[in-house]
Amino acid sequence: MTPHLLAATLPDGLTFAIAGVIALVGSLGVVLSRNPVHSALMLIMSLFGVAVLFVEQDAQFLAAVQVIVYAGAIVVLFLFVIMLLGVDRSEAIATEPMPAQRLMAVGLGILALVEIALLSRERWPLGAHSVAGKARGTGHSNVYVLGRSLFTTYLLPFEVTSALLVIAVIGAIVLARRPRTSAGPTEGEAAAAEAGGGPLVDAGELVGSGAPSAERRVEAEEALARAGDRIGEPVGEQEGLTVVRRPEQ
Amino acid sequence: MSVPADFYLTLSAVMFTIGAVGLLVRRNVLVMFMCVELMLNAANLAFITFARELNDVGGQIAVFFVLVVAAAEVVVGLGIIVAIFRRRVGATADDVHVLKG
Amino acid sequence: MLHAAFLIPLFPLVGFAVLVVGGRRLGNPLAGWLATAMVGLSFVTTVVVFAGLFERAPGRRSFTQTWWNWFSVDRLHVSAGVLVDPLSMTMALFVTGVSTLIHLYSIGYMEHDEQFPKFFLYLNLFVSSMLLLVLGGNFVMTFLGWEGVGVCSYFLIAFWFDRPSAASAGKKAMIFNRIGDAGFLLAMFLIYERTGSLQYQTVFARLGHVGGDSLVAIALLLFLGATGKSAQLPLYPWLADAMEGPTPVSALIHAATMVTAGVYLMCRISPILHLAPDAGHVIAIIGGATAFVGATIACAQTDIKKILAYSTISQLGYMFMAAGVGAYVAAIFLMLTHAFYKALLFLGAGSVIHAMNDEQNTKVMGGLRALMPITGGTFLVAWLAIGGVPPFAGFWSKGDVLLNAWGYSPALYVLGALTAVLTAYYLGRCYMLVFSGKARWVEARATGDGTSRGHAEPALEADTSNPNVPHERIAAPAGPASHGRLHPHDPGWVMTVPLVVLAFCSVFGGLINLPFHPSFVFLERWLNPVVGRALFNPHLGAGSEIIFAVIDAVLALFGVALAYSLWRTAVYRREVEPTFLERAWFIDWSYDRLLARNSTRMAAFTSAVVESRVIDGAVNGFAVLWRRSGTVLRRVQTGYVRNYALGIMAGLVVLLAWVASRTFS
Amino acid sequence: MILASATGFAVPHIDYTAILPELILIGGSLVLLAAGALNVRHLPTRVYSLLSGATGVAALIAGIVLWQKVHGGGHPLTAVAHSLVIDGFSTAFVILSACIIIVSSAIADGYLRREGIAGPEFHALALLGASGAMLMAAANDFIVIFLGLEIMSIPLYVLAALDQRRAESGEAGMKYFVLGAFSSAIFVYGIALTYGATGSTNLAQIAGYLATNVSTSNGLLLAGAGLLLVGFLFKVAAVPFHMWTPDVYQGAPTPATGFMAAIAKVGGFAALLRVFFSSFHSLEASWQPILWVVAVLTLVTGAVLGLVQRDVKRMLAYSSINHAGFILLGLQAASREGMSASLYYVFVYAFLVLGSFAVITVVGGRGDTSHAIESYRGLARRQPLLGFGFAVLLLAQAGAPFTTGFLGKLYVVEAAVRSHSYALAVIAMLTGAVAAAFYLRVVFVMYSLPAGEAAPAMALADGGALATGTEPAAAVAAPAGESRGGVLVAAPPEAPAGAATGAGGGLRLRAASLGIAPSTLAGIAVTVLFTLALGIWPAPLFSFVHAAGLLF
Repeated sequence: MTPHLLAATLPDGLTFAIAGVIALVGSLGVVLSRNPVHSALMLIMSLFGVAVLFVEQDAQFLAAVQVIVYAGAIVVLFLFVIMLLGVDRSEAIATEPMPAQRLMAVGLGILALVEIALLSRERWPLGAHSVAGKARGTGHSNVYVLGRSLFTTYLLPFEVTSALLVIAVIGAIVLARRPRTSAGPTEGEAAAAEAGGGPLVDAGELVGSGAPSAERRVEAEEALARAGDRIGEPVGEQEGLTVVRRPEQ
Repeated sequence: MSVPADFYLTLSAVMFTIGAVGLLVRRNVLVMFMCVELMLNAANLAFITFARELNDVGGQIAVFFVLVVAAAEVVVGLGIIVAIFRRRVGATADDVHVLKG
Repeated sequence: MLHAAFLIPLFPLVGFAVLVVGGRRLGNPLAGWLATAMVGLSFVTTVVVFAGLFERAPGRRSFTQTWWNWFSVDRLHVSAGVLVDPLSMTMALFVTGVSTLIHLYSIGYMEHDEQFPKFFLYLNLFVSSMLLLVLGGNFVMTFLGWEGVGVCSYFLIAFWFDRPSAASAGKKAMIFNRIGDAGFLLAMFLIYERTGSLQYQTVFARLGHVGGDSLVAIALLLFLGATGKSAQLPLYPWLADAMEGPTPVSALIHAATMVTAGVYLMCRISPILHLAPDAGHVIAIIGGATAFVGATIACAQTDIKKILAYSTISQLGYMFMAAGVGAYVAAIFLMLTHAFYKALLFLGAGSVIHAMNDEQNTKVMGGLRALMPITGGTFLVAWLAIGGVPPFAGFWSKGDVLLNAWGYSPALYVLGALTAVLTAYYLGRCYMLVFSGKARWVEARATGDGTSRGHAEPALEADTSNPNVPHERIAAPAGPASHGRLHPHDPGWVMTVPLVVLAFCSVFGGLINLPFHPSFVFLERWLNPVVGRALFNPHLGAGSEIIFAVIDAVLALFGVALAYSLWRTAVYRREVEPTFLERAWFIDWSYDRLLARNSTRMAAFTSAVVESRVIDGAVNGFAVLWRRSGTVLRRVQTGYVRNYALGIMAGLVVLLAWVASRTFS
Repeated sequence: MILASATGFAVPHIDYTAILPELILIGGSLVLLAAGALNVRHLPTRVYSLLSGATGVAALIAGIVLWQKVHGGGHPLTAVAHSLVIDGFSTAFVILSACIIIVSSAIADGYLRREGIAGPEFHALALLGASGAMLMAAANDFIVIFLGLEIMSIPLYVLAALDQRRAESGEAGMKYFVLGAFSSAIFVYGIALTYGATGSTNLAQIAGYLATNVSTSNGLLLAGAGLLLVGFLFKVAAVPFHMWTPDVYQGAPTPATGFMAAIAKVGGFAALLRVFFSSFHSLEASWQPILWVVAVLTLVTGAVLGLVQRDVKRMLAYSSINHAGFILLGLQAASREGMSASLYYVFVYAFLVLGSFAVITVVGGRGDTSHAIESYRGLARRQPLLGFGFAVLLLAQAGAPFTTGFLGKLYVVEAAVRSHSYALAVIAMLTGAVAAAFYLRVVFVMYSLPAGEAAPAMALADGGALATGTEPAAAVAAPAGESRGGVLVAAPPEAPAGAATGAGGGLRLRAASLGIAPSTLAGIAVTVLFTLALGIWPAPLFSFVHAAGLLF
């Protein structure tokens, strides 16, 4: 017999249906929203839907983590970055510079879905039961069971995640640091760079601080030329140019 | 009686595919990255469902680690994105294709 | 005495090591003398070992010396060591002998080169590798030597690497050789797969369990390796370009030793060829065809070294013909005698080039016999020897090959006989143009017409303005005003002694394997323990042998006479120098035309993605084909990250589709 | 302890020697960071490099101790609640990772000083990345593999994007990151499906389950295995999951590229070999044909596209794809010899690629930009030792005899022939020949004259060009960033030829010289010596690899 949604009790079935629809709509929303901010909000919606499904399947702790960590921290980080980069404007997603790409993407997506569904036609879970320990029926809460498992069977992975967090910290420091534009800057230069304001001022700082030399000027011009690739608002451009002209005065 | 696993798993597969297709069709690199999060979520849903079905705590633990990894990945990924795009207008991945051939 | 075998390749290697460390300090000419001494010591050792082997009974003339266990892969145990048997010792003897002479000659020839120690360092390394090749006790050792000589050959072809033509010739040699090497490697894998060993004796002992098809495949793959190394059709064009190297290199590597490695390999695997007659067929036909094509091309070349290069290709074809037929003794016999007279020809050419201030065009030489008596005389001997005029060495060795060819297939004999006539003819033409007639170089220099008409390869024209051409400073500076001061003369003793010794060998070399009576065939009896079982027997009586000898002599004399009558006085005879032959049957040209040009057109068509540099260096079709697919394929690499992700997704879908198809079938 | 007993927790026994190499690397990175944080910009770069190298040495020693331990033991040990398995195989990769860290620290040192990149971050990230590769090699659980994969990959994303002055670096980082995250997501989904099909994420338990339960319809498992394979093949840059490779290799800072190429192959292949040889051994009939096709595509794409590149860095990226194909050859053979061969190849390749990118680092010059093949014109004349070293490394990659590269190719092809994959062996050989063409092109360019130079008399053109790195390199090695960055150049054309022949006399140092830091030179020398010495005398490495394979 094929399993049927109606076979479930009404509250369970209803919860699944509503949360599932929320998760699906959220997922589609992420892909289809023109504005990245909307995408992020849709992602939260989807995550909430999934969190409900977690609760529905006796994973209460993870549902909480999902909401707190994912929706609360990760997506907020996304939103911060969107605001920081100032890319919160709508994107013309109706136009596609590579039409074949979109067509093939959707085609491949459908194919992949069909294949995964086909491959798991029979009852999905097949494996041995409770290999790592029972999740239910132990007489303990979900948090207890998870915590116990983490500190015994999964002790090593748990400890190893610390390395991951160290990496995240270093990565964030390295990447967020303002690039130094010349080899071996003096302390003063570095400090000036650290204190610098808008992005395009970099090019000027090279010239402005320290002794103006021909080599530095060339580098500054190169930096400006590079900056020219990504000219933003005209104000920024003007700012950059005025700073560069300084040593010539 | 609760909802059969098939429904959860089908939902998970659909979300996974939506995420994958989204990564392929969107040009905004932040949205592409959100699509990756969708895919990870789909995997998490599958883990939880299998865990329930097998009455095994291993699947839930796996979700825990996937969450940690996702967090670390997001920090570094957003760092890279900020490093590149803070001097550009927009965050369109298509604009970044100096390297090719 | 046999235990000294390890010293044979060791001496040149020591020379190499010493020159690496202190070559520049030793300087010129001490470095050269050291290198020569090392090869000489190696020669002496070889003689000693040879004598030791000779003392043994014919059935016991095989000795394996294992140095160390080199590596073991599963069942495969490869040891570093040598196999001393009549075949390897014959090769070692002539390799060390000829090498010693050419080393000696080089001391004089390279006298004024700034890279003098480096040259000898490469030469010593070459000799060591070559000895490893011939003495190696298993396929892997032989292959190592095989690659080693290839690398040395490349370094020496491109020795004057600041000339673009030399660098490109080196590259060409490397590419053609790599194709052949792939064949060799595959053959090794197949041999190991089938027999579980790579040790010659073990492999040959286990051949009975190997299927016929596998044997043919092994033999043909090894032959592919040999065609690359020995410049046979269709992988021959590199040898003509290899003449960019210094002349002693041409003499040693591209005439006497390295290029004969392919023939040696064929003789070494004679037990395999014996069981795979189909492969022998192919080898004989390709050998015969190469012999003929090479000889025809040589008839219309004007560059003295190119004539000799195509002659070498042709003679190698002869040897392969013999090996394919199964006449291994004839192949080795021809190889030995050929080494003598071809080295002599090259060294003679070197002396001429030296004397003519780096001029290589025969059309502007002439009249040198009186000025350079020793060179002229020895060159004459070499001509008659290679032409097969009795009683010189070539007469006997070539006769032996032709005799076997007749027994195998009369068609092959006709091809060989035609080639024999052409050989006597084109070297006669060369000799006449260089040594007799008027001294054309005087007037050519006077009119400033140094290089005459339509030369196929401008790169090979004498480039007197290039300061890197050696000997520039010893002769008078180039230019129209200076030709009066060009005084060709015989070189010093270090260069003439090798000429004389080689001339002696060219005259009497035939004595080692005279026909007519079983007691004269020394070489055959000596080699019998190695190749005896596989040897082809043409079943001809002594009477017919004599008839064939007479026919051979007539053919040779006909060629000589033809050359004499046509070229004694004339310089230009368009009718016998068709462009078709001068441009080497347009084979290089068609490689270029058919493959490179098409890709040029395509490059124009896709100019947005393809740069003109894409066809840069597309000297042969192989590279062009790969390149062309590369330029098409690289368009997939668009630089868009979404495209890349699409690639991953497509791979995923295909992979899952395959998995699904397996699950539901 | 009190807490543990009160709650009934039995904390698993932790065998610290088993995880010592990883601990040392992670601890080393923390020490580096602490040193950096406490001495803001006061410590010179070489101190960090030294610390990093010392950490690598310590890890190497720990690895060797571990090797001695497992070498004697009969069956493999598992450590920390069966999360890790300590056997010859994992220990071999631990040792290799430690070697990579040592060499890479030496090479990066010169680069960091030349480019004025202060601070410990480069080394700290490299150390953490290497610890990730070690974890992948030793993992006995998919969760650990996944964590190891991320610990290895995330530092590599950052390293790729490290050079913020070049737009290409950022682009490389972004591409690597987006695609890496995509492949990780696929990988995780693969773990989920495998978990559903077998009930466990533990490799040993999966193997046990598959050995005892013969499922009539194992579609779910196959789908999971397929998705896992995609994740692995992405890491090792196999076609069609390779497309990030050329862009990332080209864009990333050169020493980071070398490190990335070496360590990603190590981690990726270690886990791939273990998972597919142990857990999914019973599915062999399904994955072998897939790997056949992937290997062919990888071999051909790498060779063909490498041929049309003019940027040496990009060319080597394609060459690394071609090498990945060769390594897959051993995996595809699905035999013990195949595994040993792949292991050997990974060892050999790691050193080759480190050395090659070290030379590229040097030639790249300040700003790390001159990577066009024209930059190499005449290199062997200006820098005989460097040119010779690079020639050796390239020839080894082309598979020239007397080098480790030749033996590596020999072993994998031999394994393929043994498993009757003749067509694959032939294709591999052919692509090897094609790839040789582009390696040789670089060698030729190096040994030809610089364009426009009127062929002056060369002072260094004799046997010195063939001397190995052990030769006194005084004239060649000099501190970076200084004008005396020792380059011996030809005497100027107007000088008399004779003046140039005296050692040192009449030589002029070119202003735009390549500075080679001694540490970088030492790194290159180590890789070249490794390549040559073990090419001529391969028995030690081979027996090591063989033992590692047997103890699997």
